Amino acid sequence: MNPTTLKLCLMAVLSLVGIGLYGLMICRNLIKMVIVLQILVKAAALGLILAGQMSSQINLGQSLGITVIVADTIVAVVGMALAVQVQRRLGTLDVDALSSLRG
Amino acid sequence: MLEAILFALPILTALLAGIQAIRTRSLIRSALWLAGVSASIAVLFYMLGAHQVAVIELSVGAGLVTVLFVFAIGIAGAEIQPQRPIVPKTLAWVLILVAILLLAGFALPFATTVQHSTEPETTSVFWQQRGLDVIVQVVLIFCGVLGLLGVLAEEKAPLDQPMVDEIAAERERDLRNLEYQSSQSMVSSQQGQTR
Amino acid sequence: MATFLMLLTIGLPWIGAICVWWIGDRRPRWQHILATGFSVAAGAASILLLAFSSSGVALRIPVGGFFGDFTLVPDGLGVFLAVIAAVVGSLAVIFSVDYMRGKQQLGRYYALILLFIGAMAGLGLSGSLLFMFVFWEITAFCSYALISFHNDDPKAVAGGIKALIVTQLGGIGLLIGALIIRSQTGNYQILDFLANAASIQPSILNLIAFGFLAAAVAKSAQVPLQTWLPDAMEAPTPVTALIHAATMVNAGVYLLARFYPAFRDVPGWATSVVTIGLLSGLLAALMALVANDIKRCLAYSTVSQLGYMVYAVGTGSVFASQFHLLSHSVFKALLFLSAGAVIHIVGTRDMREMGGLGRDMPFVRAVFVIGSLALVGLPIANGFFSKELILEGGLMHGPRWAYIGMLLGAGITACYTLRMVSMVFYRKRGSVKASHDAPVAMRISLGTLSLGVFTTWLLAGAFGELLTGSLPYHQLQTSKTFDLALELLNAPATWLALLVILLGFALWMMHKQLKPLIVFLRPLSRIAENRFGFEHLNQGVIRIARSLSSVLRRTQTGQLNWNIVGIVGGLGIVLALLTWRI
Amino acid sequence: MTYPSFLWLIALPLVTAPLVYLAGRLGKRIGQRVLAQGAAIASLLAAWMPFILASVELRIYGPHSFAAEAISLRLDGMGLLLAGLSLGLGTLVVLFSGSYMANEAGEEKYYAMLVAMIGVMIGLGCTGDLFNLWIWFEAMAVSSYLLVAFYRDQPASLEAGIKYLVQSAAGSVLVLLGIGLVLSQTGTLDLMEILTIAETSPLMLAAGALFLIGFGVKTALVPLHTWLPDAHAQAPSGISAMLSGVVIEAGMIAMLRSLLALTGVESLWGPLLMGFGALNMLAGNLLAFGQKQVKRMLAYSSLVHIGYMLVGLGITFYAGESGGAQGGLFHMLNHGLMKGMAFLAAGTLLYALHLSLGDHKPLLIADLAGAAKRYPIAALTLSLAVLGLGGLPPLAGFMSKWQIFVAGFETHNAWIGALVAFAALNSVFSLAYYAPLVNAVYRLEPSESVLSGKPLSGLMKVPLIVLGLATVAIGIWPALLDWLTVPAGATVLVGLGG
Repeated sequence: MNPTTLKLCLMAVLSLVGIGLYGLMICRNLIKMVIVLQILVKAAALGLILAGQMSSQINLGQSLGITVIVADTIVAVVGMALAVQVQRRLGTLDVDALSSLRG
Repeated sequence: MLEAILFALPILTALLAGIQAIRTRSLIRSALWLAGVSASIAVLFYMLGAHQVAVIELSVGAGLVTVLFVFAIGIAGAEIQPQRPIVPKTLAWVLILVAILLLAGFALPFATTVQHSTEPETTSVFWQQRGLDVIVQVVLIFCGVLGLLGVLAEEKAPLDQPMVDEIAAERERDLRNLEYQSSQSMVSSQQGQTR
Repeated sequence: MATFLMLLTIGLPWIGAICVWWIGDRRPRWQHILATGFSVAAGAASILLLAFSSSGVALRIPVGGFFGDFTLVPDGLGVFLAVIAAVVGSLAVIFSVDYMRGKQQLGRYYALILLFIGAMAGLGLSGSLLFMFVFWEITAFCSYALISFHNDDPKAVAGGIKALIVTQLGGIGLLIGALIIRSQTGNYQILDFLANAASIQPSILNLIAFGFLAAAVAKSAQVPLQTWLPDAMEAPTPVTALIHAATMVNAGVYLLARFYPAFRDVPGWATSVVTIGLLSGLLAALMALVANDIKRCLAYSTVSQLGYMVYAVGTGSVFASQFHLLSHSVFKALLFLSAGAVIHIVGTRDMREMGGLGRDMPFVRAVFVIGSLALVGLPIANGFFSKELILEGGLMHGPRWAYIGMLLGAGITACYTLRMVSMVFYRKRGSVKASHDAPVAMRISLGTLSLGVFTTWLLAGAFGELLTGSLPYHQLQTSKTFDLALELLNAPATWLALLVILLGFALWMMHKQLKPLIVFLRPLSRIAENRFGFEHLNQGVIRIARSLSSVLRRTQTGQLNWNIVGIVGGLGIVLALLTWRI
Repeated sequence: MTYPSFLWLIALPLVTAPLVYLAGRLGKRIGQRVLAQGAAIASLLAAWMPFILASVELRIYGPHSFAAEAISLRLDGMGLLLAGLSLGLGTLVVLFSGSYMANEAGEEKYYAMLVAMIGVMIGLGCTGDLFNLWIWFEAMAVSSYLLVAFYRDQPASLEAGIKYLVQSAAGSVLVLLGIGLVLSQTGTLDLMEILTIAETSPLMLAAGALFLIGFGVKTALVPLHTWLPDAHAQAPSGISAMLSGVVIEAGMIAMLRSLLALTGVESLWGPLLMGFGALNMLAGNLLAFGQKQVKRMLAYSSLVHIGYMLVGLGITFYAGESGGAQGGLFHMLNHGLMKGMAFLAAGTLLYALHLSLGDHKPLLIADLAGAAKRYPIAALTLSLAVLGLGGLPPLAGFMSKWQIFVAGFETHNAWIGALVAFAALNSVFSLAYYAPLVNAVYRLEPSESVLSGKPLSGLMKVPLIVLGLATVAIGIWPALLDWLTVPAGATVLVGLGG
């Protein structure tokens, strides 16, 4: 693989991670935070595929990528379920309202 | 160079979609932008030669997850949030820039393709060589499903409107209590300091 | 045999502790009987142990790589400490039968006292630094738990926690010393360390010496860590007598005496020890002069007397310090217990409310006066001989300025003792009255102890033999009791000291005429009442911890976004730290 | 083909977890609510058999691995230690939960998840493959989300659950990035191979940092710890015991395994671990100081103890002697026992004073006043636990701290000596918040909640007594656990090439 492309892809991974972490710091809606987590997971999966590509073991990379996608889908589903439950019990999804545990 | 430009297209769309997913105020739109990220990443996967993952990403990432999100938003209601973030935006920017630039500094200049022993041509890596991953994944799915059941299962009837109000009122009371307590503790700590 | 007796001395009280706890608070009679039985048995075992003292390791149990061997060594110093703990302990337990009658949670009370007695004996007998530290900490724990025995009283709780934390802070010195010794000599055996001390690098030996000194200062309530002892007076009085007068506070002096041969030549060590002893001896005596709470007054006096012992170690008179330790445990236990009898009967600790109590409780008055004689250091009482021995040693081997200070201390001691006796038992009648004299069990322990005041000095010769016979690294100068007494009575220093003591008496007698002097001393007494500012220091540390804590608790915002900031920030910091490795 | 017994040890809880769930459903239908608990107990007791066999095998054959195609599972000291800890504490927690969870909906899910979580943690300790480690780690996280947010009607519990989920998911993404970097450079995921192949390069440094932070979220290193007090305080008490006693330790084992594979790359991991250790001790103590809720205070004290473990492990990483790691792992075991005991004892009191009355208020220290009179066992074990955590001898916590300190001084390094002194100072400081708890418990005047509390069932006391005896026994005879800690310490050394 072309080194320029490689660096471009790596930059893409890092930027996506940056966007994701930024989103986690900025977003106040719980469901949106779960969405942002998914962006992070995409970045990680891309990173793994890229790693497979870099070490010329694309199938290994694919295998890891699939596992990550499936596993983190489960996490997202549980997260969504929790968010929905929060909405039901508290009537809001705002992070700020969800800060009774402090100090 | 041409290859780089070819790659840059899906990358740029992915980044743009990601930014939009964060910026938009509507939850539904945000979920749809996520699907956009997913789709462009799937294209990228394909270009990188990871064909199976590309398919899975399209079906699971762009398809299933989006549907689930839309479903969840439907249940929870597309609440519009106050715009002002809790963490100052500048702080978030600075932190992200520092962390990501440092990471890039560590990774980018030194990233090269390394030729290792070639792997078997079969596509059986997933099912056979990494079979244990699959088994653990099954455990994980079991836990996830059980978790979903546990969180959502309703033995009482789902909430009807009065109960929501009641809980909201309770929350109001709690919050007021909390504020009162924190102001009290502030006062007492100040008193402690002046003493 | 020695092994068996040692195990009995440590083990009997602990078994007793478990039994008393197990029996439960529904059968208080049995609790009294069991506690008395076990403590007296331990006392008997410890006395028998005196006959078997030797310098060798009597019991060795390997515990495992990092923990070395658990050893018991029945040498003179250790056996002596064990005897004091077990004997005074059993007397305190007997006293408690009356003192604690009808109180709640007796199981906890007796179990902790018995646990303490066993641990104190173990502290003396252990030949391994690690296990010495273990016993050291157990005694600190028991002291804490007993000080705050009346948990409903916030003052008692605060006092207990303060005692625990201050002694533990000092304990860090012992811990670090022990760890350094292990890293230098490869094991924790005290005997090995004393044998090889000269071969350890001086700078490291320095660290050990001052670490141990810190531990001793905290445990023996010496300046500047003395503030916990007055606050420890919230404990039930038998506990005070046992732990905060007769035994645990002696552990610091014991530690210094035990390791004196190793640290003797460390530059500055002996001077620091002398200085600390002098400061404690003088300042605490001044504080005793202005205290109005009878137990606090006695507590300051304890600090002051411990100062004498520390001073003695510093001037090289190890024997004198241990001899004074013996006398002091007897007469101070007596004083505390008789004060306890007074408090138990009249229900207050404030001396200003007392007065003229002597007529109602002649027995208590008699024993209290006997104890005071010894505290002041008048002839025939044991305190006289040991204190004179210390002063003589100080005159011969120590610096002159310190000797003068200690002599002055003797005068102040006389002054505050007389003040105490007159305020409580003589003077005109105060606002409280005593309904009866001390009951039987109290009389037994008070009587035994006052007998001890007149007799323990006769043991000087035997005690000296015990020490010289079993301590391979200490160079002690001892002689027969008779010679010792004769020598003391012939020494001019003794007469000088007695003169100073008489001056001290006179000072109190004329305190009404000495108005100008008192006016002159008033600022000093005010400072003394504030405990020379050490209390402020203490409070300051607590305040800083509290405000730091509240600042840090504000960072726990509970808002998820801020939590993520923590993660990203952490990543940034670690990466930034790693950049200089590229 | 023969399977080594540790495979059974991993598989048994994982296979029986669904059965536990089914038994619970069945029990619900026929009105036998204890069926789920019974099944869980049976499953864990059955797992003890392979555990004993595995420990015997480890002693006879030394560390041995089982290759499942490309992924190797490996039983070594560290894996056995984690297995022993999670199995031991897990069994006691299941015993304890009988009456604690009796009034809650969805017991069968609770027990099934608990059994699955134990199995997952055993697997996590035994894996020899970097990516496999991640997926076990993720499975552990997923299995604990529901357990944290088990009181799904309680807003506070949901709040704790979702915070926990978001933060650990963010952490796990960082781990994945690290795995990607390692894979791209070495071309392999096997930890042993990585150790031999890996060369010093900035990419590997970045990977190490990502592992440290990614796993550090679960291990609760200080700036990343914010989820911990919420999750530990809001979970049902049995789960608090598991989270604090085993789960964060499992996170630490995962971190160790990944960092050990990179020791050839960089020598800075040791000082970094020690630095985080010092930070954890200080911040944890300050945060726990002045805390009024019992469970929250205990949660913060977990931070402090993580600090001690990190110091011990950091010493070994730095100096290459096994003592520090052995001490750190010994402390891990002891912390599991003592913190487990503390949370269970606090849990019995919480149950008796609040929960059994249908009240989800947090347990305050003031509520405990005078508890000793009505609940002597719970009061005694709670006191024992906190005093042991504070490092008073002769309780287990003292011995492991001592061992860490000894190892620190063995290095003859002044900085490490100062760090040990700092750790000892923190140990004393911690008494400032542990001691008032003990005092409160033994007050004579009971609080209102104690007066109105319900009596306790006998079965709840059994785990407390077992843990209390263990704490004292280990304190008196620390060599009792050498069969677990010595091989575990040796494992760390193997990674360091010693």
